[in-house]
Amino acid sequence: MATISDPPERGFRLNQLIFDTRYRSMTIQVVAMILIGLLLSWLISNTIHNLEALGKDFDFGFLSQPAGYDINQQLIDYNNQMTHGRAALVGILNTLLVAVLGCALATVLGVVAGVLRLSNNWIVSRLAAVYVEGFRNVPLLLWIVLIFALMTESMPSPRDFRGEDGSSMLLGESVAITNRGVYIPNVVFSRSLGGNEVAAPEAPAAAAATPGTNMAGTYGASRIATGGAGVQTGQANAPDASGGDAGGAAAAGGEVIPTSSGWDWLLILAVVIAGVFGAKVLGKRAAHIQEATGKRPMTLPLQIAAILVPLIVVLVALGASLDKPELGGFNFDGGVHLRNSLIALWLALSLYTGAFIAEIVRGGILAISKGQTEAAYALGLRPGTTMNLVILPQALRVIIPPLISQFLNLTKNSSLAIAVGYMDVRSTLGGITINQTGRELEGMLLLGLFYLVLSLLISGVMNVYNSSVKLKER
Amino acid sequence: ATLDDVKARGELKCGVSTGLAGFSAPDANNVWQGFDVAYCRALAAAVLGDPNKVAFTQTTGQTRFTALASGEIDVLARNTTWTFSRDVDLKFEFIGVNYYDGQGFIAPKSLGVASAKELDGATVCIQTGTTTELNLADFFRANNISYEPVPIETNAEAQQQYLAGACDVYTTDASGLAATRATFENPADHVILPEIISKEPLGPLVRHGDNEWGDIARWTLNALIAAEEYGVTSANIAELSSAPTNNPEINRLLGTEGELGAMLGLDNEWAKRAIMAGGNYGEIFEKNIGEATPIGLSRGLNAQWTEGGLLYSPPFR
Amino acid sequence: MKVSDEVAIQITKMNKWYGTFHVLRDIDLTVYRGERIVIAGPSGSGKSTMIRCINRLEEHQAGSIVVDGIELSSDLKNIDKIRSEVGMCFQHFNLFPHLTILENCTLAPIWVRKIPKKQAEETAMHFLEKVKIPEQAHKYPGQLSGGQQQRVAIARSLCMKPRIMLFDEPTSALDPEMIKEVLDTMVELAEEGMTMLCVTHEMGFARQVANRVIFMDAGQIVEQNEPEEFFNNPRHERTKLFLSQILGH
Amino acid sequence: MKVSDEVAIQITKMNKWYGTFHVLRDIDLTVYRGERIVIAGPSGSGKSTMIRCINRLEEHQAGSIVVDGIELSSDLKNIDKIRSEVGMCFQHFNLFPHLTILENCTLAPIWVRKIPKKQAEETAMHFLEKVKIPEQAHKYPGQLSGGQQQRVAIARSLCMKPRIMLFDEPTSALDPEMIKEVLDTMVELAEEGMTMLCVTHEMGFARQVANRVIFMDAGQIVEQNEPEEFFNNPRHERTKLFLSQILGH
Amino acid sequence: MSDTHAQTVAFVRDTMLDQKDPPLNQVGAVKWIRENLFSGWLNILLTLASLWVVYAVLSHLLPWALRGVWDASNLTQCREIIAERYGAGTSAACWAVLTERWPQLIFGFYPKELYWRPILAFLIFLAAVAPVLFSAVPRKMLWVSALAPFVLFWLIWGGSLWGPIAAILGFVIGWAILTFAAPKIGTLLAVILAIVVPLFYWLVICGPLSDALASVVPLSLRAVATQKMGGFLLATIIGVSGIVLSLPLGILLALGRQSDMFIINKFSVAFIEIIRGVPLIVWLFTASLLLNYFLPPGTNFDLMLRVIIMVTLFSAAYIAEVVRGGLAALPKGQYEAADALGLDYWKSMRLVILPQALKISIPGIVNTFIGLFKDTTLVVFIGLLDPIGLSSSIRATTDWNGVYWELFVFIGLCFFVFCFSMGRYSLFLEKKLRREHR
Ligand SMILES: Nc1ncnc2c1ncn2[C@@H]1O[C@H](COP(=O)(O)OP(=O)(O)OP(=O)(O)O)[C@@H](O)[C@H]1O
Ligand SMILES: Nc1ncnc2c1ncn2[C@@H]1O[C@H](COP(=O)(O)OP(=O)(O)OP(=O)(O)O)[C@@H](O)[C@H]1O
Ligand SMILES: [Mg+2]
Ligand SMILES: [Mg+2]
Repeated sequence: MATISDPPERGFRLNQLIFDTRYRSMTIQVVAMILIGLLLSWLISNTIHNLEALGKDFDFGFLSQPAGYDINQQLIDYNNQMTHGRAALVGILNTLLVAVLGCALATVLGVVAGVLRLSNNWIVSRLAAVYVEGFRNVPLLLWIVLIFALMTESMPSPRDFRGEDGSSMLLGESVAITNRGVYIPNVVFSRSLGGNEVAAPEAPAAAAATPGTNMAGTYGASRIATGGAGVQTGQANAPDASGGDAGGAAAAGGEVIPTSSGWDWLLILAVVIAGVFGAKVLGKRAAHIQEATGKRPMTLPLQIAAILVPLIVVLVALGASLDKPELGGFNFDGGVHLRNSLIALWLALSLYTGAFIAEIVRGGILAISKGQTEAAYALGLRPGTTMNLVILPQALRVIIPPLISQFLNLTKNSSLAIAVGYMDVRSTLGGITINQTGRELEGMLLLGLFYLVLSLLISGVMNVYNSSVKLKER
Repeated sequence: ATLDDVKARGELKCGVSTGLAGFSAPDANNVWQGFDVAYCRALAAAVLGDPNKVAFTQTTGQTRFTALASGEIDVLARNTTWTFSRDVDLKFEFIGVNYYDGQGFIAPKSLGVASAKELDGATVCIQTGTTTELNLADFFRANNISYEPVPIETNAEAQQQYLAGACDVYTTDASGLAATRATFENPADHVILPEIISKEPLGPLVRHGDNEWGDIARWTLNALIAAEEYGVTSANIAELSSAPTNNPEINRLLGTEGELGAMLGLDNEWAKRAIMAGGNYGEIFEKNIGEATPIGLSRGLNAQWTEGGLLYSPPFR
Repeated sequence: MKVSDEVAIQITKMNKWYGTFHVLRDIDLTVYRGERIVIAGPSGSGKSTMIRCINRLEEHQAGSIVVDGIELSSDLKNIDKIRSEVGMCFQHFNLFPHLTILENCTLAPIWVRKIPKKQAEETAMHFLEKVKIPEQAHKYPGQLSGGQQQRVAIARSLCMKPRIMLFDEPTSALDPEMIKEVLDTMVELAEEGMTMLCVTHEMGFARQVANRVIFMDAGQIVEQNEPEEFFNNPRHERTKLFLSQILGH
Repeated sequence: MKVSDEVAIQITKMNKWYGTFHVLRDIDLTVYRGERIVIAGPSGSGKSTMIRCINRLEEHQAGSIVVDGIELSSDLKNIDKIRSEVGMCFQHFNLFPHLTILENCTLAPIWVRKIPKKQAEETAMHFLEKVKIPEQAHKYPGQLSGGQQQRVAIARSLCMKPRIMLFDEPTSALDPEMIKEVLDTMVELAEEGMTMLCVTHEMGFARQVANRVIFMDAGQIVEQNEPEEFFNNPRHERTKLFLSQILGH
Repeated sequence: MSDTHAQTVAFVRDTMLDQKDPPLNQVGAVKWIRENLFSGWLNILLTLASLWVVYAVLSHLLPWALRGVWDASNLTQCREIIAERYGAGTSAACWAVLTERWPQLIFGFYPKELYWRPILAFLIFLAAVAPVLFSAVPRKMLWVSALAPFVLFWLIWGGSLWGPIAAILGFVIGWAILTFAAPKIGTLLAVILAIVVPLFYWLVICGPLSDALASVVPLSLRAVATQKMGGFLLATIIGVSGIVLSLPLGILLALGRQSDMFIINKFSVAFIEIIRGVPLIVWLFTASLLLNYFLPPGTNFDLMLRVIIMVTLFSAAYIAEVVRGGLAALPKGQYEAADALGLDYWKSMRLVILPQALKISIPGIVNTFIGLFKDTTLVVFIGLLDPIGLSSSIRATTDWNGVYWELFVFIGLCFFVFCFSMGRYSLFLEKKLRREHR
């Protein structure tokens, strides 16, 4: 045997910093750290100097100053005497609203278009392809502007509904599609949990004169817009509508003015959730029965009933009625007003994102090999069952991650609200507020943080999903 | 200093709006035209001797102040309202008023509205990022009536919304209203409501702190106004400046007497060149937005003080 | 290995086109219950297509196919009935990757045969034992080797208790060691008297278990015979050529 | 085939963990220059890992590996030196698909050894001739068969003129006909006296060229011996079991 | 053979059957229509609905577009012509706005007599991307691709030729350090030097050098200011420079994200996630409102340059993800083989890994480019006149106030043609790669 020369233990040498794998990465990282630190401190010191030169400071105090501007669509109470912070919050909620609505509609559109594109009906699949390619290859901004213009140009304006030969409302005089948006009926309750005002019999007109006042619930869908009078001026304060005991006022005689408050909607939401839960239980029970006997009982009607019946009961108990929009002074009063800006943005975002989702859906279904379908058919499974039990569970794994990142894109793209004057967070916090206060640095920082947090949340959800459905492999 | 930069560059960088009929818009030959544009040309002529040595930068309501603050432009000649906070808090210097304006409303005749106070519940189109929306809020609050604001990014779009009936009234500066109405197919179907709900002195502005440059910008504007007052026009300016006249103000203005130009750091013919660039204030007005143009604005408040208006240039002395 | 007189599959003058391409030409074939038929032939000769016509994965355009007394037409009920009588194993197994082995095996019995889950699982475990992988029942297909997967695929078909089994090159996607596992399973099936149609190039298997070998070429049945005769004494030119190639190496 | 007294590789008490899993346990191994060692053992026994430690594709955590007198430590210079002394062939060849065969072979000599391109190409052609595929020099790897690719991989290693060659199952991804081509090349190499460590299950090869067979199990060297003795007279229980399986079929 | 049925056995075909034509109802238009349009009631319903949709859209669109007026000098005149030709109240397009303004929509305010420069630049650009996109083009053309950015810059902005040449010199210096100094001082040091020295050169020496050269041999084109660029020219400039500039940064970020060095990895991840998590429009506002805060007091460069910087950072994050995908798609064996041959990290990246990873990434990069190109329309919000911005400006003139659809249709079509063909190309490439990979 030859000698095994243990290499002499030498002390630490400087060149080990570069040539020794153990220290090398340390060295590189420290250098990188220093460089990054230098860069950051350079940027920050520049900023400090520049701010100094401009005589500005870095201060978020502006958020508590009165905003002074109005926002037409508010999900929470807001008027121009409230703070910039509050305005930002209104904007955030508006962003979230259009994002959620957009994601929902885009999914529907995308799934439908994706499936239609796979249809063996030539003309249908061609049409779906035209839709997909058309929307994917033209800038979103152009679509938003186009749809907005299309809606204002081709829909009748509210004044056209006046008179005999004017436009007429749809669905039994309850829905009006105008170039200011769509007015749909609002649900109001004569035994509202938030309490009802009682119109003194001698002055029914007084209540009607301030249509916005009695609808100033603390929250709820009715606040997407209130009738014709979207913006309450500062003095016309809404009476505080909270307090459960106010319901007793209904008994006080006189005509009860139906209204809705956040509590009503909370209750309804709770009932619906309970109903869905119940339907799920029914489904589980059916599965148990099937396991035990092999026969699966019909559950669909029962499930529908489980959701609908309690809902109807609650609606009746609350004395629900439809508050139909009616042509008032300049606009329709009552009902819910979905503004053009919201609709155009919503439609454009959904159509655009839907086109991408359609491709994802198509890809997801195509990714499931034909062999899977054939195997299922060969086992005697029906096409419907095959879809539910074999194709969809597999396709969803492929579809959902890119789907969620499309949701992310949609949410980010909602910042194009600027094109139609939809008051999202970029228009309030990142637009008018910055413009009125000159706080670009602070405003943009907050705005960026908001979007960042939002997208990190969404991608967090995606990661959890991904790891939960990973296919087991060797 | 800005003056040195401009001279070294050989070009004036002037911020204008992205497009407002009569005030600034590019024509088919890529040349910017308009009332605001004319001021920039006059300034360029005064400083650089050539009215065409201007680079126009388009700014939006959102970006205009930063563009000026960051030095991206030397002067902002986009119809910008002179307000306390803009002057003091945002650190700019308004160098004068080139157009006295006020916010008004336009409404279709068919609406049957005679006063803005009858607008309770109306839908109002506004341009965002301007003082307009604050004025509007104040007005409706003061009158205790409600409205539905429809914020729009550009004037062209707001106009289209209004025409299509997506809003009942459109509010912006009265000058803009007139300009807008002028381009309608049937201008007569629309009325401009009598209420002017705000004071909107529009004027060019420069950065705080560079007083020499501010002076040049201010006195170029004043020169245009004074020229009209003294009857100096682009037609007679050659003659008037060829030899001293017997009006010493004109002489000082046109540099045939005194050393006003040198005090500004320019030569003595600066004002002459500025006036020759597009004519005096009155000529610029008539050419771009006056009654003979499709915009059809009357002088109104913007007449010379001698004719009952507010234009009043300090003396050249 | 007994063959009854009962007819399991009766194919008469069956023709099929892909577009204008005539894949199957005047196929006539009678399969008796308990027969084990091996189908051989060069690539593209229409073997897979014929087999797939039998459980209507492909539609034939002329002639008739009668399986177990039921004629295959576009009547959905007939198709369902036939598909639950006829099991099929594919070259690429086509297990459902999102379900465990056991779930793969119980899916069809539960949803098609409407058998209680417990009972379905017992049956499944029975057949999994038969193919010798009961211990894998709770794994996912991705975790098994190819041979194991193919055996699961066979067990999955058997769980429907089919009266006829179709195999389309069940071993050709497998590594050599695994082929044996699968063939063993099939031999066992054959010994139990299952009616089997098997497309395969495993001539050893054909000799051992088939009682008839069918040779196809260009969409036609060119020759059929008992295995011994077929291999030792091929009559048609095409058959001779094919056999010389196949057995050559 | 001569073996010198000079030590080529000296492994002492080498240990390696993957996370908490102890893959290699107290490996002691001395390889002399010119030795041809075959490493066998069941799957997962750590054969690949050991070989990969020798040229530092994996890091060991305890003990020492001295190659050609240079200790493998975290010193980059040593690692570079050792890697250019030790050639390695992988199971999946790992040729660079975007480069031609010739470029594959000249890449490392040019960029690591800093040899002029012309000279590198000559060397490369020399070795390509040795593995009998000079005519493929300007093709891309994708255009060659598996056996040819593996021979290119061997030539590529040889172009660096390594003093030691490591092979990790060089034939297990190949079709039977191609295995022979590659083994022939390796035999030739062995005859020239190259120091070789080869993980393989080709026992014929082991008998023919190895002068030592090492049997590993569970991360340890269980037995080592001359091939004749090893095959005919295995001593350890594990070895017997393994040999019976491997030679069994 | 007791178990075999005598009658079934021993069939031998004597005459081979010929290929026959399928029954009539199985071929041709009849079958096609039956199968593709009218199989089953659902299909019939769908067909009818689709036909109705097609009819509804076309019956509105076609007359409007086809009756359009192509020659008029303003909207009023155009409306008069329409009323005259088709009667009052007919809706028809006023394409005349395009006849008059299309050069503006395409080139912005670029001087008319210099249109040849952007056009030539575009052709050179096509020639430069050809070798990257099509493997059939000779590799030598890659030199064109390498030089193209400088030539394009010079052609479009004009000015002295020495500027770009001096800039190229910086790259040459970097390359020289890498090749000649690396053997002597080690790769790591060489890489650092190759970054630092050219940077120093560009910041300090480059400007005076090119000035000096220009004063000796003045070679220059008429300079065109950035404010003059608009329309599709602007969109293309921003899109192309965004992608081209972001490639190196994106690759570095991708490598950083793959690195197992904690700080570098986390920094890359943070950068990528922050950039991708915030909408482009917010970044654009940052470029227009804030970038000056971050730079030394007094620095001030024009908006378009700032936008390009922001867009570059933005697309770098996306490119990084695309390239990371390409890196991940490479089998581990490639890394190991490179290591085993003794190539160090940078060499194995440059010679083995990146050439393959980038090739796989090209479709993704093309898709990123399409997205970016579409997103350039957002610059309208910070006052740059992209096609949409220009359409607003055009509508602000008294002549064309009120013209709407015509401009959008034109802009939309241009975008569609461009993006659609790029999209098809990337699809084709993906398919080809998939074929080659098998
Ligand atoms: N969906 C299809 N459309 C058109 N032609 C097809 C289709 N499927 C198969 N073919 C053609 O029909 C012929 C018969 O195919 P089939 O798969 O039945 O052959 P095979 O005998 O099973 O061959 P192999 O041994 O390769 O599996 C082939 O020529 C094939 O190309
Ligand atoms: N990167 C890794 N991380 C964790 N464990 C690993 C890793 N690589 C290998 N192993 C484990 O280390 C053990 C030894 O692996 P190795 O590849 O060395 O086995 P082998 O003897 O080469 O087997 P085979 O004959 O299958 O190639 C195995 O149990 C394997 O699962
Ligand atoms: Mg087949
Ligand atoms: Mg191994």
